[in-house]
Amino acid sequence: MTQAYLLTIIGEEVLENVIEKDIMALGAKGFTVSKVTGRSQSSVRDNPWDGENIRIEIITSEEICLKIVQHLKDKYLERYPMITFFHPVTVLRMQHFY
Amino acid sequence: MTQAYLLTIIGEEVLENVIEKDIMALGAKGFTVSKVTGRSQSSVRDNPWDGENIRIEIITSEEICLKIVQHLKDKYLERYPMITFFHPVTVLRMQHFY
Amino acid sequence: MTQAYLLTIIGEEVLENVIEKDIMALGAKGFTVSKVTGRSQSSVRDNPWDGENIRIEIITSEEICLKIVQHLKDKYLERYPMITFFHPVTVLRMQHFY
Amino acid sequence: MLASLLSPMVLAFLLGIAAARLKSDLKFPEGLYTSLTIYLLVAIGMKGGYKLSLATFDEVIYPAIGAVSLCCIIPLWTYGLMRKVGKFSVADAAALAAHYGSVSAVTFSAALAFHENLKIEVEGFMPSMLAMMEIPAILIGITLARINSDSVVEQTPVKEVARELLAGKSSLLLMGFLVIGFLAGKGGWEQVSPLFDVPFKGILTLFLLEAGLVAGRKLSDLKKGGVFLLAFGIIFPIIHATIGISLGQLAGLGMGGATVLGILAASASYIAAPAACRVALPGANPSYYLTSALAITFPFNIIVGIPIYHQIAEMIYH
Amino acid sequence: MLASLLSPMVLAFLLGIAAARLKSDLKFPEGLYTSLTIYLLVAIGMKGGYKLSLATFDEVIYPAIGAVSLCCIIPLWTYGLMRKVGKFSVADAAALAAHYGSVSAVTFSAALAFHENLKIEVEGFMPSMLAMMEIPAILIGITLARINSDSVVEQTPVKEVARELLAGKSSLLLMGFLVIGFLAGKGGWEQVSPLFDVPFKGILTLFLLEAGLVAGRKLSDLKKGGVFLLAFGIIFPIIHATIGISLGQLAGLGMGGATVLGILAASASYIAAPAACRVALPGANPSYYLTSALAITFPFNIIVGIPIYHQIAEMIYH
Amino acid sequence: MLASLLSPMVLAFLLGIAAARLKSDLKFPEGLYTSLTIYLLVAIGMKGGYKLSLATFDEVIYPAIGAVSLCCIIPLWTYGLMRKVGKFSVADAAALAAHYGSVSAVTFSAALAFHENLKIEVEGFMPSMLAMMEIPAILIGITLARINSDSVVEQTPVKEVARELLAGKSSLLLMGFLVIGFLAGKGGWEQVSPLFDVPFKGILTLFLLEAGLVAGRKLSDLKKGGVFLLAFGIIFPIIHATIGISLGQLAGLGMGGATVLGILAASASYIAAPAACRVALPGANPSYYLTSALAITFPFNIIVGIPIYHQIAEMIYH
Ligand SMILES: Nc1ncnc2c1ncn2[C@@H]1O[C@H](COP(=O)(O)O)[C@@H](O)[C@H]1O
Ligand SMILES: Nc1ncnc2c1ncn2[C@@H]1O[C@H](COP(=O)(O)O)[C@@H](O)[C@H]1O
Ligand SMILES: Nc1ncnc2c1ncn2[C@@H]1O[C@H](COP(=O)(O)O)[C@@H](O)[C@H]1O
Ligand code: NA
Ligand code: NA
Ligand code: NA
Repeated sequence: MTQAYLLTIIGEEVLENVIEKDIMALGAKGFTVSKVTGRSQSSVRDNPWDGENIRIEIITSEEICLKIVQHLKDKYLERYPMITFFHPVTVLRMQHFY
Repeated sequence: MTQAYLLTIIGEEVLENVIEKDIMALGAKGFTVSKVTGRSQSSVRDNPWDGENIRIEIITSEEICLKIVQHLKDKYLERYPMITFFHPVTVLRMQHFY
Repeated sequence: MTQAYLLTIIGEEVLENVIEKDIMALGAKGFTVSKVTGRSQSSVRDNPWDGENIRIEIITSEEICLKIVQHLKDKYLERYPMITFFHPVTVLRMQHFY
Repeated sequence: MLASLLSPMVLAFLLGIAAARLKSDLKFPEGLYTSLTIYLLVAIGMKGGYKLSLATFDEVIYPAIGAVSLCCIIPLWTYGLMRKVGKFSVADAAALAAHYGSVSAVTFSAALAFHENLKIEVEGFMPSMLAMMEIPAILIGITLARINSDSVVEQTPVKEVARELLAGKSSLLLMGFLVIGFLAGKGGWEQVSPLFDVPFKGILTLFLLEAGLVAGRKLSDLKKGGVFLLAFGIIFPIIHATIGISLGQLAGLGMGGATVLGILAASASYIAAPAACRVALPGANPSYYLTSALAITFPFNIIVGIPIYHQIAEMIYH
Repeated sequence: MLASLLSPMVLAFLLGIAAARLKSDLKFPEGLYTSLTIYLLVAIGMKGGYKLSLATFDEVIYPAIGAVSLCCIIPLWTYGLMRKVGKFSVADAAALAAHYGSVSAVTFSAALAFHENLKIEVEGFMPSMLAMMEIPAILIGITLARINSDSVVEQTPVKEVARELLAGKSSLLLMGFLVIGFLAGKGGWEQVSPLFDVPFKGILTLFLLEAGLVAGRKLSDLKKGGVFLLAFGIIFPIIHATIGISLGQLAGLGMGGATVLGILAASASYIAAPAACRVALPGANPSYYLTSALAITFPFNIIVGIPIYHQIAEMIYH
Repeated sequence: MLASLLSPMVLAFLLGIAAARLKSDLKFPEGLYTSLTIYLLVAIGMKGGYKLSLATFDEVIYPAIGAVSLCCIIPLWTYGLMRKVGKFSVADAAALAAHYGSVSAVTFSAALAFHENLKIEVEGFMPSMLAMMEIPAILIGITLARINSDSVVEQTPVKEVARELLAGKSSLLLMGFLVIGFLAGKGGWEQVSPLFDVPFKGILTLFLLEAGLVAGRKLSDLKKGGVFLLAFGIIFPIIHATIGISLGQLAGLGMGGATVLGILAASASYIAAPAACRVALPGANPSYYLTSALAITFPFNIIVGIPIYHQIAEMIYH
């Protein structure tokens, strides 16, 4: 059992494909996606007309996690409704993730 | 990058609107919702007849997190099938969350 | 408020029932399930033909968490596309969970 | 009676129960369940509204009075019985009163299909009775709980609960499309009847398959309800149906219409009432009201109740 | 006009708005919304393709030129107006131009249903106009933003954006099934018309109920758009419709076809344009374009616009 | 043959493949996919059961023996070939045997639609052959793996696997509605045929659009399967079809029925078999069995296989 990072990205559904391509290019070995809705002071994302959100979760090393976070910051965070956060988790079979 | 809290609430779908109103009133700046099902020793929540669950996730400060937890405890936890838990996460753009 | 563990399992939908039975037998008091899709270097699980994934989340004690992880390792991890990870969370009403 | 048992609707329901008992992995996607529900409510409402536009005030008013009386009285005696004889808590008794006083749109649909198969005419405005009978009993049940409980935890005023019920999806769709069907008239009805009328029984068949899946899973909960609830869930619908049929005859309905009124009285709500009770009566245990409504009364009505009520109506009318 | 207001489609839309205002818990499952959208696009495309196979090149070419001209010019003046008079940012003005230059398949469907009810003939190949008018304006809007903005953040080349739009679900389904309907001809059409033609208006009724739910929620955003957007969202469709009808007459369409062309010009996109703008113009604020397209122009067109444009066509043609 | 290629079903499948190649964002919601699957199985079963109620025992018994023989023999030689010539692992060979021995309900539906378009009669009880042919091969495949593998990791007894397969959603719906259709007879069939018969080809068109989307994405995996799998996925269906047609003739079926039996033999399962193999043969690599079943054999059958088998039947019968 090893320590890894679970990085979560919540953002617009329409960006799913580009984000996935980006994170794989930055070194992630896999990801898990779920459909979510959400609201914040600046966004209403809970119906198909306004659009809904996806949550992308990536288990990876601290280094790649920070690289992805930096990339999201540069490319998306200021321009799209999107949030991202991470925290350490314990994983099995670490070779699976980085 | 700052430390914040990710608070998760899992409870009955029919309560979605009231809980959302409550947490925004207590100072949360946004939330994310997903549909889930679940089971425990006292609840079967995995079909539309019994009703299903929602998971509400809120990223916020420790202070507001604890305030919401206290509120949930007073108003819902003893009376509805509901669980809540939280843990620290690292976030970007902290002004977004509190 | 007590410390507990949040254990997450991401794996194939078709295994949902057997995994649920296993974890309840190992002492979990409840669980929450959501539908997810995912991809890794060895699996494409984002359409109903290939099959999709489920995420099972269990809040439990460290001891039962480790017992479940060991069981997953023995029975599933090498043979099915599946990942599992855990981290500590703060919960209310600990008697609810173990 | 055998003919009724062999209708695709009833057989699909039985197949659903069997699948659940066999632990089949058959499961309807949640969106399909909700879509079928929306379809049934819209279709019932729209057709009922159109038929209502063809009826006269005099035809409708007495059945309406009968219908509303039924759903005001049923929760009262159900509550009393549950408290006194069943020894249930205030919240549980009130929830059961709400469920049995209210009505089931699917049982209603099955009743219409049953009569159509036997070519017995049913007054076209009966869906308006369904719409009227949905909410009052739920409000009465909730009010009973508040009056009788010293520890009223839920502070939402009854007025607010009433507003929520009226805007609740089942009554909104039913009443909304009653009005739409009424206003749109024949021309409107013909535009949408290929969707809302022609495939209706097929959709109902799918819905009952799903209902059977859930009812079958709930059968194992029967023991939680106990013998009392089992007896109640079968005997009371028969009593309610008999009263409903008699009231229907008094109100001038034909035998078909009266039987359907009886079936409405006999049926227990499974959309509006559970949702309202979760919010307004959290102290009530869903095992009781869902088990009895869904695993006892609903299957009983669908499988043997409807033909029995038809026999009772035959006796009353002839 | 009253007859149009009382169609099940319009009434369902109004019911949806009412439900949203009453804060009803009625909500369509996300899968149902997407399924209805797929159905409408497939059905429109398939029928249009079949009808196109019956038309001659000469009949179609002039209306096609008219249609494409319309959706190239509308975004240009919309952009200019938004920048000069509305004082909107480059991104917001470009997004509004894209939305109003493009078209709404649902408004189109409502227009067809309106004409069918009045038994006014509409050229069967009009869905091909819908298909042609969907994308150009969106590309023009995005190009306007790139030309006029010094800080072009989004580097995706316009060619790539065009490819994505063509492969985007709405145009892919519409154009794909136009081709399928064209190739499959009468034999093919008869195989699928029980699904894609017969229940069409019923499905449209359900879709408009859902559209009303969203439009009703957006009404509270109207003030965010301001008086200018409100006036624009009502006045410009009338102007666009008038131009469209006149062009349609010039191009040799009958009154029905010309009215539908006008309605296409008057309508604003709500599937393809928002999706494209989210990706290509993230700086544009959805409050502006979604509010005006969905909460102003769409309801206006559905409820009173279509009958008004019909009156205008009556005046132009007689 | 061209007529078959130009049917809306085949064209929709091709459009789906094209959309996938163009990386379109078109995607069916998961609930819609499951709903369409449920519809197809229920509709096939119900109609087949009704038709079976019209047939005599003598008509059905020989085709049934032929059908069951086919699906017992096909997995045996498929397994042998895969092990000896293909050099696949025990688990992979067994999984391929299970898939090719079992059948595809959608290919079956396409075959029925093909014959209907050509106005060639097909025995109405053929869906009961589909139902009988679904499960045996899967059990044989799994048993082969257990016998031949020293490291049998999966301990579930074959009896338990058989129970799970019988209660699995596809066979439960198919067999359940065969029985329902049989019992409900003509009266029952007429109640539900507006949903389960009339729009069937339209629904199939939508389903094949979705199937094309997935097949198109899988095309890029073709190389993973290698030339051997590609050849196998095309040549063996032709051989199986020829055997099936001959057996059908022997069993007294008309040309239409025999062709459909051949198509069943030629088709590979894509609902029941993959689900069962995931659980019972986790060591088998889905890239092999899903790629060959879904990206090779399925498209081949839908697009050119069915017309070819029809030609073969013409030759055998004339
Ligand atoms: N404080 C928060 N807690 C949880 N989720 C949030 C929070 N703020 C925003 N989100 C999610 O992130 C999405 C985009 O947020 P924003 O960038 O604030 O518009 C929202 O639609 C929510 O789903
Ligand atoms: N130990 C647990 N781990 C994860 N989720 C749980 C657990 N216990 C309960 N839940 C979730 O919380 C919901 C309400 O739980 P309860 O209040 O125990 O009936 C359940 O339906 C589950 O979705
Ligand atoms: N690095 C990762 N981060 C997040 N989810 C993952 C990761 N790797 C795999 N998964 C999820 O776990 C499933 C099974 O993974 P695998 O065993 O790698 O095929 C995938 O389909 C994903 O949903
Ligand atoms: Na009742
Ligand atoms: Na326009
Ligand atoms: Na086969």
